[in-house]
Amino acid sequence: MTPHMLTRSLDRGATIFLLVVAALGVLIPLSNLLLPAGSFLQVQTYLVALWGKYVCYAILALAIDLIWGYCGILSLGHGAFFALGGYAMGMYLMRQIGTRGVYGNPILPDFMVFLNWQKLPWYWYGFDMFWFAALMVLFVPGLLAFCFGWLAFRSRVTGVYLSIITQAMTYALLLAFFRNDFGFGGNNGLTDFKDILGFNVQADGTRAALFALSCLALIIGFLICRAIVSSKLGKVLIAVRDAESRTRFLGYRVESYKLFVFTVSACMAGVAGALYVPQVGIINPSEFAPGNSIEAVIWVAVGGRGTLVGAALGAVVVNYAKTFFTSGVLAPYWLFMLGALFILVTLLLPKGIVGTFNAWWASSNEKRAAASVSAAAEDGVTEPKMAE
Amino acid sequence: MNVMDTRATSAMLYLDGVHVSFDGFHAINNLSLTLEPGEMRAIIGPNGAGKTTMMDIITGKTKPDEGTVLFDGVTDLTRLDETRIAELGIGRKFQKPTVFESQTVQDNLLLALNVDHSVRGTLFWRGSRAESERIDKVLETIRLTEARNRLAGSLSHGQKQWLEIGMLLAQDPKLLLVDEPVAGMTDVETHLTAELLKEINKTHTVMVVEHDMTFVRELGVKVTCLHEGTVLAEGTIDQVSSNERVIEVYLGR
Amino acid sequence: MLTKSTHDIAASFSRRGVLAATAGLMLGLASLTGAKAADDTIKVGVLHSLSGTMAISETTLKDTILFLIDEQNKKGGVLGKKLEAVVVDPASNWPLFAEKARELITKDKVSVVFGCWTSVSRKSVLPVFKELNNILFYPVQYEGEESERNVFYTGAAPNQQAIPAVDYLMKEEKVKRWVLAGTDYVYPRTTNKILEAYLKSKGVAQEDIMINYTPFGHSDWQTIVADIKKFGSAGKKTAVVSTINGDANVPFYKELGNQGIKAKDIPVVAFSVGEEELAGIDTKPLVGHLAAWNYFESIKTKDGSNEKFIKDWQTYTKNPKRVTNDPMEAHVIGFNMWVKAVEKVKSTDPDKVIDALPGIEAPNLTGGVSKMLPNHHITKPVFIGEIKGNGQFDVVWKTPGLVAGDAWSKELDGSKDLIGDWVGKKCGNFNTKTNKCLGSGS
Amino acid sequence: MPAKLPARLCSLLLSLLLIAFALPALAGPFEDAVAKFANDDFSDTEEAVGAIASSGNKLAFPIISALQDGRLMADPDSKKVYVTGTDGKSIDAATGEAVDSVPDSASAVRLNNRLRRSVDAALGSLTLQSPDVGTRLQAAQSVFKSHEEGALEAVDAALAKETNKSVKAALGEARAAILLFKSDATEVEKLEAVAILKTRGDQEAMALLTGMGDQPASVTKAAASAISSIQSSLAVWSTVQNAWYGLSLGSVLLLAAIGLAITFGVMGVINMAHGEMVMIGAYTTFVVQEVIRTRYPGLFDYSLLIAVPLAFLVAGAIGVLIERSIIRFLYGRPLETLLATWGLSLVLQQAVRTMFGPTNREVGNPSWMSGAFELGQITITYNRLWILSFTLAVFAILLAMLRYSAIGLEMRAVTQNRRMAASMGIATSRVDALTFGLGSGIAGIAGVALSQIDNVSPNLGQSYIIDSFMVVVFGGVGNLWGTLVGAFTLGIANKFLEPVAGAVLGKIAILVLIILFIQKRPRGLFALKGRAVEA
Repeated sequence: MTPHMLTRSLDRGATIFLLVVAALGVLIPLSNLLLPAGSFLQVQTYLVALWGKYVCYAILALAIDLIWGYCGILSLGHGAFFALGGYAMGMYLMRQIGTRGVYGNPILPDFMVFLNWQKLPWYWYGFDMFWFAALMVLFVPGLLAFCFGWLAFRSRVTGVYLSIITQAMTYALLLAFFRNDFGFGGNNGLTDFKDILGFNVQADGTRAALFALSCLALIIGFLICRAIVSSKLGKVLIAVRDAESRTRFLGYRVESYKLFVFTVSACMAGVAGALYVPQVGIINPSEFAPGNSIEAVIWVAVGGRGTLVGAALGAVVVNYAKTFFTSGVLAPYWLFMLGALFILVTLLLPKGIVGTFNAWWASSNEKRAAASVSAAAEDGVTEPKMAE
Repeated sequence: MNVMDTRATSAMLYLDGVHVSFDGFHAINNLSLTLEPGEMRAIIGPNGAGKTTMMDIITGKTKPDEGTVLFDGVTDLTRLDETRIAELGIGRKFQKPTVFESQTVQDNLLLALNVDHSVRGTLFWRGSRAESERIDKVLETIRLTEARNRLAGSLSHGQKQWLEIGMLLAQDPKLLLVDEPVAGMTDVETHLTAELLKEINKTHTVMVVEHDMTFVRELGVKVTCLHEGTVLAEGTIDQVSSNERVIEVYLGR
Repeated sequence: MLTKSTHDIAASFSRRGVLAATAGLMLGLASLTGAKAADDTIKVGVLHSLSGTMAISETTLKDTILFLIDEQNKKGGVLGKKLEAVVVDPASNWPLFAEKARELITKDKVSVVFGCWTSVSRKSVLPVFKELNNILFYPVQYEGEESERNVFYTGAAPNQQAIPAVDYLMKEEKVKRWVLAGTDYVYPRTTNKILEAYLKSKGVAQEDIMINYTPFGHSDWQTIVADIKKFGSAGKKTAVVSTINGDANVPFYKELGNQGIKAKDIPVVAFSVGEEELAGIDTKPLVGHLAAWNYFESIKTKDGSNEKFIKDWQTYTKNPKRVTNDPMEAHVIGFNMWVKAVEKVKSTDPDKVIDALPGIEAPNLTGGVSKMLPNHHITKPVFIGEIKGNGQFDVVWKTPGLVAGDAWSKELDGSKDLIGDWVGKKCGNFNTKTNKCLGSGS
Repeated sequence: MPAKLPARLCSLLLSLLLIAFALPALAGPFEDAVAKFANDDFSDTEEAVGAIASSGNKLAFPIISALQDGRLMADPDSKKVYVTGTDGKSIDAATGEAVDSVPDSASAVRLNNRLRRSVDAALGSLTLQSPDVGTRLQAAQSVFKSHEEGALEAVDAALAKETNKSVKAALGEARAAILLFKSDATEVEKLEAVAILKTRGDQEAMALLTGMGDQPASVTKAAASAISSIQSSLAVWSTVQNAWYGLSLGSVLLLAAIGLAITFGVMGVINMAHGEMVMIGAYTTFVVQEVIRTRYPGLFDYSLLIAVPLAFLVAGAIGVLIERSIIRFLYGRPLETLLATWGLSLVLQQAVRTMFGPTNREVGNPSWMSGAFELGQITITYNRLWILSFTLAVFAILLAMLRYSAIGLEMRAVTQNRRMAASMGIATSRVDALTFGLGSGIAGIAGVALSQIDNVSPNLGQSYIIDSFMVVVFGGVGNLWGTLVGAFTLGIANKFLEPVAGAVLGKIAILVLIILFIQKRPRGLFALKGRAVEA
């Protein structure tokens, strides 16, 4: 990223957002580690893990907002990229278990031992090295997105058709990963991780570090997204979103643009998944479920599509609500609330929280400005009149 | 099929024997048309005559079932897609004004400039003085300098028409296809638009589709009348408007 | 006009939305400090899905625990304190299981958790229970191959369900040819692996075993039922051993009935079909098909304990038709064992309770007494029931005594030398050949 | 099987008379055998059945048929056994004397599968000469299945008297089956038997031939050739069978997708709650059956006929409500519609879960939807056949309605050019509501049919929604015929892939193929072309 791209991408809202995330990323781990347990301001470890999960969801939401909010591509299969990134990380964590598995097999993960697998499948090679796994976290979702996007965008599959086939894609992957023969642990997925880069995944310090890393990833992801959308490429994306064929007639290769953001977005989702897995402790095919991807889209809608900050905020708000409402007496009504949220947001809050706030802010600014220049001439004079 | 001449045609645009049908409906039927470099041509014809479909064919949106479409004498347009055709230098204004409504007037023009259109190029783009000067010039031409920072969606209908023409100018194509530029404009605006097009024609080849006969007359150029996907008459406005068939199917008695 | 008014609503809504969000955040901050653990009650966590796909099975188990707590409190609670249930809804979402488990233990400070149904949900919460050192009672039959210090498995291990069922078919029905049909996930895979090895050890040839897997919620069984029919017409007595999961069973049985596969021709023995699942099917065409469980609602007991339990349960749920089933019984046993262990050590401290549990005995609902074993599994009787026309089972066979649950299957290469022993060896996966505790063991 | 009862009763009484006159009664061992029923032990019961069946006692048939129907009551205390007649009167099984009432301590003698087979075999040889053709045919078939040597005499005797052609053939097959396994049958007899089984040519015949054990060389050879000929004919039939399964699966897909073809295809509304409309239809069926069961049990066979219009109305009304309250605000914003209706689907699912409970609900099959018949070597189940016919009927009616009715005309007008239609005086918003209601109503009807083959649970809809969208997109949006062809193509492709790749891989393969197909033809199999579509 060149410096001018960085400066260009930071407006006031973006800066505030970055500062808040950075502050959380530093303060929460510090409070957890340094303050005595049980003190009023100490953040309990389970909350660190919980918020770490929210931050990963926020990254996923950013990824979705980049393509949906700015380029009009509604992917109902982004959970697939998230899950693939998660699996890549999960495979690394599985290999790290080594002889500490219940069967003590130094190479094979437990689920392979008890299903009588004799040797490690080829696609598990290399995952014992962190750098390789980290590369795969980006590469596998990116490659899938590239191939899928290359086919779909070149044939101009757009709008709801694209949404439906992305759903088919994640559904097919769901079925595939459920299959035990596939070699990813079937329905049980990958779990019982021990350590990451030599640190115990369950230690408070590791959790705090993972949380801080997730915040860092959110910051980087946000900066990348901002850099993209505030460049000229961002204007082209919006042009594609608003009038695709017009953009084409101006000589832009629309499919290349779509492919670019789709792939970037998939890689981001993969990173989110990779950070999510060690914090949650399990990756299983249900992450591929179409419902999950649709839910992720609603986070973006709640926060405000096309605002980036809103997407991240939406992910946190909705997931916080989910945590809150799935406990206690309200538990049976959680689905009612989630469903109602989908409906109300689309009907009453089409711009989402941040979008609406922005619009309100802008209009109140305008009013103030208008009040101060009330005597000025209307600027409609120069406009040609419309013939009806 | 046509046997192609060994020598390339001198025409800017050359259509010969073009057919296209949608589910059995012949939208374009053995259409042949030639546009010389530097020429401005007005296309008239009743609804469903195939005017817009013809533009779709030229710009690559629709592929003809058969026939030849050559650009600049050599390039076979039927094999290319919209982007490639736009890159070759064919610009198009749509029947319904199509601008990027959620972006400013200035950004609309910036997007239209014929500079590097690759993903890389736009990602690492930094504005240059030359570019902003060109945008300023176009803004002046289309009388939208005052509105440069307004969102295109907030413009009036006529302003959007002009902005779209402005985008064509920024694109600086060799051939401009202009579909109903004065629909919904006042008489004054119509007149100004005609002036603008004539100005543009000094440096570009232009094809204008229009219903407004006053406007067509004001352009004062060669007219082609289409009917049921084929050329009904061609000539000056007076020749065409006195043609029996044209009067019967289009102008009315 | 319309757009205008919705716009206004939207605008005002947003302000309220912002307020609500702020309020939510405040609440969140308040919850950061954690709920105060009341000293006058003992908290019991209930971790069963109340929404989503697994709600179909798990809701009943939540009610069961609430019922048991209610009964226990009527008797004066435990250690002079009342029990208090903390119910959460993991919504059939596996990562949410882990999150909720963490919340129950850290925030609500529960002393024990009763929960999970699917293996994956158990696997998902396992690290949490190990890390935070709490107790989970897991009430569902499962694939085995696990023995953890913090988990007590009150459902059947494969040797308490699958193997006796196959023995019954071999002995009573003279079955020679086997279809192992299951949903493609770990429980059927492992069970079928174990059964395959077991059948081969009994001299069944490879070509007399057909293994078939279907996706979750498979609903079109035409081809597979026809295949079974074909496989069954090779001149040898054939039976189907079904590990088909919940939702897919109804269409499977409907197809069987319609294609005219009668139990007397090709019997199907199922390990996941109980009273609750049969409530959704007209069972008349299915009479004679079998299920293997450690409990059936229809079992008559000499001391009337089952009859009384059913009556109390139906009174509690105010539904005279409410059925009971095997995982419910497992919770009853587990709950009573936990109460006894707590009373024995006079503390709810997990470490003490975990050490006290092995050896504890509690009556099961079929007239016997189950015992917690050092491997954290329990002893259970095994029953084979035939489906009756009224959706209940008729017990046609039972094991002479109680069968001890094996954590590690003797039929699998990887685990045949392993045992779980948390009393003597303090190890869940102890290799008897090498005399070593494998893995981390923790 | 209520319809068969009188016939069975009749035959029972008649054969009772026949046997009573033909055979003298024996005492002693028979009574001992009867008493064994009271032991509640399966092997004792089996011995008792064997002894009674071969006793020749006139009570043998009533006892064994009562055992089969669960009407044989045994008192473990007094060791007495009673037969309760279908008319409610009881007799003492050992003596045949009428008794006033069966003591309360008596319970029905229990059976297991092995016993059921012996009972069938015993009843088979006892009813070979029943006056009722159906009973005789059944008897011959159960003898064929059990092929016990003891029955040979009875079969021969019955064969001599038999006049009905199909019963005669069945008896011949039964005889062949017995002879094939009879160790002292001549080679000629056995060869004949093989020939007869070869003509029968089905899986059961093959089962007998493969499982016949050691035989003279010539018989083994003949059997081998018979087996291979049966196998090759069965292979052909299995293709037919797959095609039928494909059609049947296709009809289910079509049924689930037709409603969507209207709301999505015609109106362009992405209704993710479509599956829940199907679910509501299924629950309507459940409620209808529940009312019928408690109030008017006689109407049970008509329950589906009553449920169809009701499901249409209920789902349709909910559809109209949804359109009026949510969807109309979202026209032209398909992606938002998708999200809102997904939310709606969650609400509807949880609402049903709250109202009806999370567990499956029982929806029974009426008698005419149960069972199967054989067509050549394939089994066709009645419920699948009915669903296929029903689907095609719904499709035809819908097509006719859209084409010929006034509302159909209005619907087409509105979807083709809304503004024009409005200016011509069509109340477009009313038409929108009705169209959406129609689509939802049809989904409701689909629910009635699907309740016959699938779970009736809150999750019912979810399992069909993705498949339905695939069908509509594959077939081409806005084209009902496309949906029809799409559904059957996917159904058949799936069923031919399944035996090769397995159910899971088959399904994945279909999804991948659809994704690739959409690349090739972004607007489906039967896409509309031209400028209108783009607008």
